Amino acid sequence: MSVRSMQPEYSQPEVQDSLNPAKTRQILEAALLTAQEPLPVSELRKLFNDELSAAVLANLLEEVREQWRDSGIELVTVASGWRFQTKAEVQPYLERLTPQKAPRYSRAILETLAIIAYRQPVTRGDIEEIRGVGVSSAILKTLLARGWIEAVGHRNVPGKPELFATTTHFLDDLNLRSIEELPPLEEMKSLLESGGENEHLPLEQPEESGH
Amino acid sequence: MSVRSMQPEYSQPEVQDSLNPAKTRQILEAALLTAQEPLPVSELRKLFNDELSAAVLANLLEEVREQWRDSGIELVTVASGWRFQTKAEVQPYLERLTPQKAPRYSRAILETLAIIAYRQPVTRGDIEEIRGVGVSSAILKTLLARGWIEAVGHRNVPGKPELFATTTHFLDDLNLRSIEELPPLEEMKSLLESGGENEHLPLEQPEESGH
Amino acid sequence: MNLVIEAVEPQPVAKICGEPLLEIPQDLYIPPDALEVFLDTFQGPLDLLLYLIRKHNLNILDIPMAELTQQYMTYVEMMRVDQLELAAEYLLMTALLIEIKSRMLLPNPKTAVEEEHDPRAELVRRLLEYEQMKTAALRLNQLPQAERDFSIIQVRIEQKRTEQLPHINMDDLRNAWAAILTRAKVNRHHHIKRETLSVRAYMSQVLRDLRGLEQVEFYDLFSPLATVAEVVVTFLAILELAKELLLEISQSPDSGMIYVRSINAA
Repeated sequence: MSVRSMQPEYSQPEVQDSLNPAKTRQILEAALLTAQEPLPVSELRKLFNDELSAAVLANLLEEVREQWRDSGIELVTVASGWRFQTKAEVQPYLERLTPQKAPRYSRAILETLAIIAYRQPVTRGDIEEIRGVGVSSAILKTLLARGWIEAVGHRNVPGKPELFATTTHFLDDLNLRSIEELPPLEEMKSLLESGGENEHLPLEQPEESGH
Repeated sequence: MSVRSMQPEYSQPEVQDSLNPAKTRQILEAALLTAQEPLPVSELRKLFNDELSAAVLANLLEEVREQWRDSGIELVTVASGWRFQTKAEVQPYLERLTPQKAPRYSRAILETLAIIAYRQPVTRGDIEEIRGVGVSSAILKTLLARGWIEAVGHRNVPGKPELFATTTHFLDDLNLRSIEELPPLEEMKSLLESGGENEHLPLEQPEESGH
Repeated sequence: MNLVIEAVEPQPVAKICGEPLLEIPQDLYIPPDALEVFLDTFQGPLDLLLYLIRKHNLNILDIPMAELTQQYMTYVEMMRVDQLELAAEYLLMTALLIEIKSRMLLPNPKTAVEEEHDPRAELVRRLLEYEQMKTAALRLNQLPQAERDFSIIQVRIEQKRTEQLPHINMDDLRNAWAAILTRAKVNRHHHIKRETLSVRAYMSQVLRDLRGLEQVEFYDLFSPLATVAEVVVTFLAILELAKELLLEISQSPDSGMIYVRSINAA
């Protein structure tokens, strides 16, 4: 073991400068795929020691762009240069790799939705009556925007308030075939009256005659 | 309270899940090209909601690897999964874009790294014992900062010295899938009967014994 | 005590500032001005000793101890300024070598125990282990290395995340409804009517059917494919809607046809 044998390092391939177009494209591609920032043509020319003109590079870049056309990644020009980026169509798949914590609806929204589901069709006044508190427009807007409720008519009382009902989309999103698949109200009432939280009690509980 | 079995949570409607093989490859490719870390097959399966088996994915990955064979980049497997990287042949060109070169490590650092890699887990004292010299904090800091080694515990002796081991990141950075892929340790020639066994040296050496 | 030009092997021992160093410290003596070179070239006393043994076929036994000690002391003295630790290590090595030498010179009692305890054994073991690691370090450095020999690809993910909407399940609705009921029970004045859910659902459906229409003939509200149960529920829903003033039912005095009209269409 001589001292000098420690010196050589991993031997790097020599840079040979007679490049064919295919090889040139490969280098361009590799540079753009590894760059942290968009690369302007002036920067890309450095790859070839400024031996290729901007016009030649522009042509090659177009070729690269063309080659990537059918992939989930595309070559684009932005203000500061060229860069690769993902296409919108693969986005939903990539997001599966970094799941977010699922957001939750507030109690007010869930109660409003429950009332519309069980008591439909109902007006905002009906909901307020049952919940015992006001229902903000924001809550109804959220549920309307989600496509879970819709206005199906108006009640013939002063002000002609809108009547809300749940939609088929709501059923789809909850994997229900029909609204009857929601837990029946009677059972819940009996559970409540039999002392509330005891969920193991059998169904043949005292009548809900009080209601 | 289970009246009927709870339905599974609703799945994202944006993604349409009938994928042809070409589209599947595109998604795989996009995920691998954009990932910050190598992706194991278990992670890649999430792209398709675990609907594709590991075997199917392995085949697709091989196809992707094959498709890229003639380019400046390659799909490889390392310790923590699959990743795209540039081929060594384009690296000299890419270096023209980056003024600061990747670190070249000193012998002291490399020897320390080798001892940690081959003898892990080891304490700083173990390393010093083998190298016959002190190991500076700077050496360990360099390797820790690169993410190549980590403290994995303490030896239960006075002073409770830290035990160092190499990381998965170290394997990844060296294109290795496991520590067993490190070059095997070489058997060293005997030192004691060096006169008789050292066939590489000319015979007219024994003079030195005259000292 | 001199540096000797190696005529047999003209290859440089090491390169210092690009200049090849052809001279090697054959007898372990390092002149003061070569100290830096020496420190750069060898990782420590083990490395130096290993070099001497491998390079010169030096037998550990034959190292001239007296001379060696004197020379070692000289540069230990020099190193003391800023390489105190390293100096100590070379000093330790000298001591070890002298110990080995002196033990080898002692008359050998020829006992079994002594035979197993060749004084050189431990040093040889350490030298071999160090040499093995030194070689391993070299091989390690020859492996392709991220950033140095290849670059890792990471393409930008362009789009912002699509906003994720809350998911709910039946349990959420059940709990919400239970919470409402609990409150209603506390505030007795809220009476919640008991009705089958299907009637409520059909009420919504009838309203949907009427949406945008002037009026609909009563029978058209019943699907020809409806089951008996569905017909009954639909009928109940229409009656309930009329009761809640959500629609009007009228009969033409002439034809006897019954028409259903949504109130809001009026």
